[in-house]
Amino acid sequence: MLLEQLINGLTLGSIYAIVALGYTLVFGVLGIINMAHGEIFMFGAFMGVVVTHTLQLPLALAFLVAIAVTAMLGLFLELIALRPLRGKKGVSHLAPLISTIGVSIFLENLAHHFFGAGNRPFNTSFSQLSIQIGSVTIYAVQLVIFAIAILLMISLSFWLSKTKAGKALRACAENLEAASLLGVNTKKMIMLTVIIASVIGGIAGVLVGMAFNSVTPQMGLSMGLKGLAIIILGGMGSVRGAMVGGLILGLSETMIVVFGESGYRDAIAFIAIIIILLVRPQGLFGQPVTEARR
Amino acid sequence: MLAELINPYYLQVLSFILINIILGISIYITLSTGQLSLGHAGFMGIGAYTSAIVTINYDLPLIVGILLGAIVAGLTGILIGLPTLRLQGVYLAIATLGFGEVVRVLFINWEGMTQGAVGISSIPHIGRELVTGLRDTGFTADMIGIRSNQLISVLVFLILLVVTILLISFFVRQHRSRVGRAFAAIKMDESAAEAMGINITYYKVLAFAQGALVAGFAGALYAHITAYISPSDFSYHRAVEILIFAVFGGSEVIAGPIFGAIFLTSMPELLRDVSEYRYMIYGVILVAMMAFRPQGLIDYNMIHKLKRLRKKKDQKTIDEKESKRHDIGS
Amino acid sequence: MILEVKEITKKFGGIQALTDVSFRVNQGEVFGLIGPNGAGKTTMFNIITSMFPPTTGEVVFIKKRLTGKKPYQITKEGVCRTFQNIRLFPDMTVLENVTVGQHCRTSSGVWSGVLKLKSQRMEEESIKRKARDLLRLVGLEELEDSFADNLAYGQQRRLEIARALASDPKLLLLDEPAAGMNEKETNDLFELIQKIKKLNMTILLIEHDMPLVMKVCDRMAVLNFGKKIAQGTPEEIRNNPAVIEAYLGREEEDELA
Amino acid sequence: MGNVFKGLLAVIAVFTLALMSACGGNSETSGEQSDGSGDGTVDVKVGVISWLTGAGAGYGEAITNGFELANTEIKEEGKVNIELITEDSAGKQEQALSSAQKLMNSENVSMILGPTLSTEMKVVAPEADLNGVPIMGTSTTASGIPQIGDYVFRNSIPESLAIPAAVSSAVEKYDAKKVAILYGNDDVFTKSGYDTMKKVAEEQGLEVLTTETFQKGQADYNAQLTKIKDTKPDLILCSALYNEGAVIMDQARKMGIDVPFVGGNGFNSPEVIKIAGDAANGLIVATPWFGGSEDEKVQTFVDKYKEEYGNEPDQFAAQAYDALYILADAIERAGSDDRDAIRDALAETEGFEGVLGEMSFDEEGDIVMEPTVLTIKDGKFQPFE
Repeated sequence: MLLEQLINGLTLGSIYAIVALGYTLVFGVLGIINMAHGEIFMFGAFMGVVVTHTLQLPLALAFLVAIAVTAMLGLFLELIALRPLRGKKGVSHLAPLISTIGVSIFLENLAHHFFGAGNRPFNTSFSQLSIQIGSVTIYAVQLVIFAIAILLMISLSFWLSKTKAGKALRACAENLEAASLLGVNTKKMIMLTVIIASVIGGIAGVLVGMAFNSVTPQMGLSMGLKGLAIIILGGMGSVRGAMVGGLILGLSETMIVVFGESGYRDAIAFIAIIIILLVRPQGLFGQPVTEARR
Repeated sequence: MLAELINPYYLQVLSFILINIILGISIYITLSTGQLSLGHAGFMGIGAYTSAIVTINYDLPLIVGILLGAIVAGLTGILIGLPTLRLQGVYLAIATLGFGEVVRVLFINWEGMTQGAVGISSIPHIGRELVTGLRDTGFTADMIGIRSNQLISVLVFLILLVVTILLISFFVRQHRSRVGRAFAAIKMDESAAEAMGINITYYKVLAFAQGALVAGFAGALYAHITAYISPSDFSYHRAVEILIFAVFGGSEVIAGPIFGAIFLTSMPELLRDVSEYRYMIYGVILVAMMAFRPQGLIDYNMIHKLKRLRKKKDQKTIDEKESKRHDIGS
Repeated sequence: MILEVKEITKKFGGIQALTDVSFRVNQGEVFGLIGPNGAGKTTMFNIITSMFPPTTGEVVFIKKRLTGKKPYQITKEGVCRTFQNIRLFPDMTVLENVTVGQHCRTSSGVWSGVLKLKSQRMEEESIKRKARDLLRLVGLEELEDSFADNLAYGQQRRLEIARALASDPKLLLLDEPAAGMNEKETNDLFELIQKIKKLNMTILLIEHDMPLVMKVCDRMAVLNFGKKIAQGTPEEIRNNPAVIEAYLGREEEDELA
Repeated sequence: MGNVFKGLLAVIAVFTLALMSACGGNSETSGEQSDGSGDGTVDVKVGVISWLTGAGAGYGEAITNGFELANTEIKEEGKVNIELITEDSAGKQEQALSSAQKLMNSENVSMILGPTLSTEMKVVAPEADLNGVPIMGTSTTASGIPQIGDYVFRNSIPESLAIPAAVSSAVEKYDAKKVAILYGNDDVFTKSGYDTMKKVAEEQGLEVLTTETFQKGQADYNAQLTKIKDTKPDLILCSALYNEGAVIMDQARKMGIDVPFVGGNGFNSPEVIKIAGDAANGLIVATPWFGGSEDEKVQTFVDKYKEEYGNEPDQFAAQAYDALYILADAIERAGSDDRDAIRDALAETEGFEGVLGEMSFDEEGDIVMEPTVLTIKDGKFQPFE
């Protein structure tokens, strides 16, 4: 049983990690916590429902549609909620946080109107595929999720450190003004960041739909808060931190069910937030804030 | 005559508006030192649960329960505020969000005290308790020609009104005192404030605790007006709703959150069609305010201009009087 | 001797911003701290006011160790500063800015403020009176109701000085008060500093405007690349070869103008 | 600032006065009673509080449809003339309470139907009871509601009635001895359901192998289900709303858990089959409402409802439909729109035949009826035998 639970934990953790990657990317470059990320994730999941269930089209198409729609949402998020605040005099650093909270409420209720409050099924034959090893059943979906999580992390790390666009992005993360002086088109890079982060969220949405067959407008909030907890745990802006933090949270949520109080499962993430912020505010893999930046 | 004038429906709506004004004030105080809290629903819940539990289980008088609720929430505010003060900006916001959720999960799981998700019902109602108390002294609603439910609504409304006015005047006076100037200085420039000799830790914890105390107070009042509370009343959505009062109305001057609470609470009541899109509108408000008027509708400038306008007017009337006197004299 | 800076060293990561810097400031004098950009002057101010701690070394003010204290405690001890990049409270009026400066010399708390006790009302009266006096001193008495944000640049500089004076400092730290000022404003500033000096105050001054420095300072220290390269009267500094070297090496920046 | 503050006070004062005088116009004194028009029909104003906007608007719609359909029929019969005045609560306690005050004081209704949620009911009912306005819930199943006061009724069967029926039928049929319990601990309905389950399991001498919880918005139940699977129960008692319940069954079946699930009333919805498909087979619930029944009354109702609103009536529509008939019956017996007379007549309701079956109120005002135990078999709800 423990082995099965381990697999459950890893699957959940991988999904958390993918969601957290989107947060960490935006924070790393813009220094902003995108509170609407969970809702963009939720829209990705609903796109999967619309394609596979309502329109009865193949799963691959669901990914494409989800990517397209979440990319659009990312674009709108940047244009409507983030860009107008950038570089404006007298705007506090809390403004983007509040603004993205606004977007998240809007999207959640938009989903209520479009899709209703209820749970939507997500039927694909793919989610039935499984392999039996001894007494343990492993589903193809679980393997796919794990693989995608690893793949995303590796390609994101590679892209950031090796490609020209990635380097430009990191330059933006270091210092927006300096990057712009060095000839980096920061506007474009920021937009790219937000869109990539949103697309990652969208992919995660489809994966969750596949794995758990459960899609509701409320899922964005709970997943979003978990993702938030993870980047704080792993360190804001750290790709590795998002991955490790995701797995830690997924495994510990599973283990608390195994060993005791499933009622406190939701609280783990938040207790983790508070403890880590007090003990090690930069997170497990984050850079401590240097004094000079005060 | 009186019986026809008093309609419990309108008084009920006004009572909820007043509670929301108090909640708006609570977030305003925290914001007035530049700290964003997403945990005010948690403080509100602590106030509500504390007061409900002590009045039901230990038979304490309502007023003691409500004050105790506020105090426990305020103490929690200090406990949370002290360590989290090292955190700045978004980190503080996220930590308080985490706090709010932990509080909610605690209400759900601590069944012995809170009865879990089922919630606490039959909480003593401020108005009903008062009317019962009055009856013992021989005073009944018929004596002034109204029904007892009218009397209840009137009493609840009046108590809330008095309490709200006291709170507003408390914080208006504080704002104009040395403490208020310290708050404002910290909000505008923390390091400059510290360089000017302001103990920022003390004032930030003070503001945080005051905000928590007032939120807890509002929560306790809420519990004794609805007579029923459950953990879902104090969720993340409530925290955001409280925040919107200040973001929309304005967080620079106390009139801001008050206006925000009045407008946003009465809006769905006045325009029932709006109710359907209420939360979408909230979302749009947050985004639009940040883009176009991050300080909220009512800000320093507006107040300043109003003040000047009035000064001018006063000046004018004085001038007119002067000239009149001259006319008479000549 | 009012201030003693003892062997201060400050490292930021790998960068050595200050190395073993020591100097003493005497009661009642205007002491200049000069040097090319990036020499570590503002870092020295930040260490004196404890905005951040030194890596090694200590600062002593009238026999009390300042190092390790919090910035607000240092203000209370009697050291107050202005900022290179003006940091007024933008949404407060001119008068309010100066009243905030008196924070550490006043005491009324939440309750006395809310209940408007007699002591509090009297305190408020005296705060206002003193603030207006200071505004008159710096020549801003006409503008007390304007928002600090709306003042002209030179006025903001003077307001910052008034705000710092409001905390009754024994030692006033001025960080490039003449930066961005035209000739007339600089002259006014010179007169203001003279007036302040007459109030029996000691001034530690960072300034790039050499004519002003030479005119106003009694003594000065010169920093270059985080090290003190010279100290003395304006006359001594003017003729110090190390100083000439340091400045001539960067003549294109016109530092000695 | 001082002037601003005074200005603010003035605004509040004006606001209050305006609202107070606004109500002066339309409030009627409560003493006035209309004993109906001369031809023997009784005119009654009935207030409805329902969740019509927001996340749960679907419930409110079904409920108000049920009321309207019943009201058209009752009007045709011509014995009582009910005017329904509907208010939206948006699922929020504050708004429900304001709505109730409006209905009781501005509209001067004789009776209130609703609100939709038990949480709202717990806030509204004490106020109605205090004002002497009878109030009947049609969808409020949490425990303790009719006990709030003499004027509080409900015709929706509580979980304390539904769950024991379902559990005992299932235990009998499968000869179950060991059960596992899974419930949502952050929701008032599912938590009440769990309390009943625990009690029933004790009473029936069942061994509870493990008790697991989940929370709203959770998508992954694998951890809890793996643990449950490992204990090898004969039955799984699952107190969940159908949204979560369907997903739980789906994940359980995938995992290879094939024992039957016993659920509460909240689990009972055709949506379960829509969401979970074949995985829904083996769900056992007890419900007041079975649309597939051959009873003639039921079939006419289903046909009429379908014709009017285009979809099958669910239990919320059916309960609302019956509630208005029960009320009409009581009003007819009371013979006036007097609140107390209606309350007394309601309390005397005995053996009323509706689409849900035979209904009575006990002395507390709670419904007394036999729930039907249903199971999902071959992708359809069928009577459980």
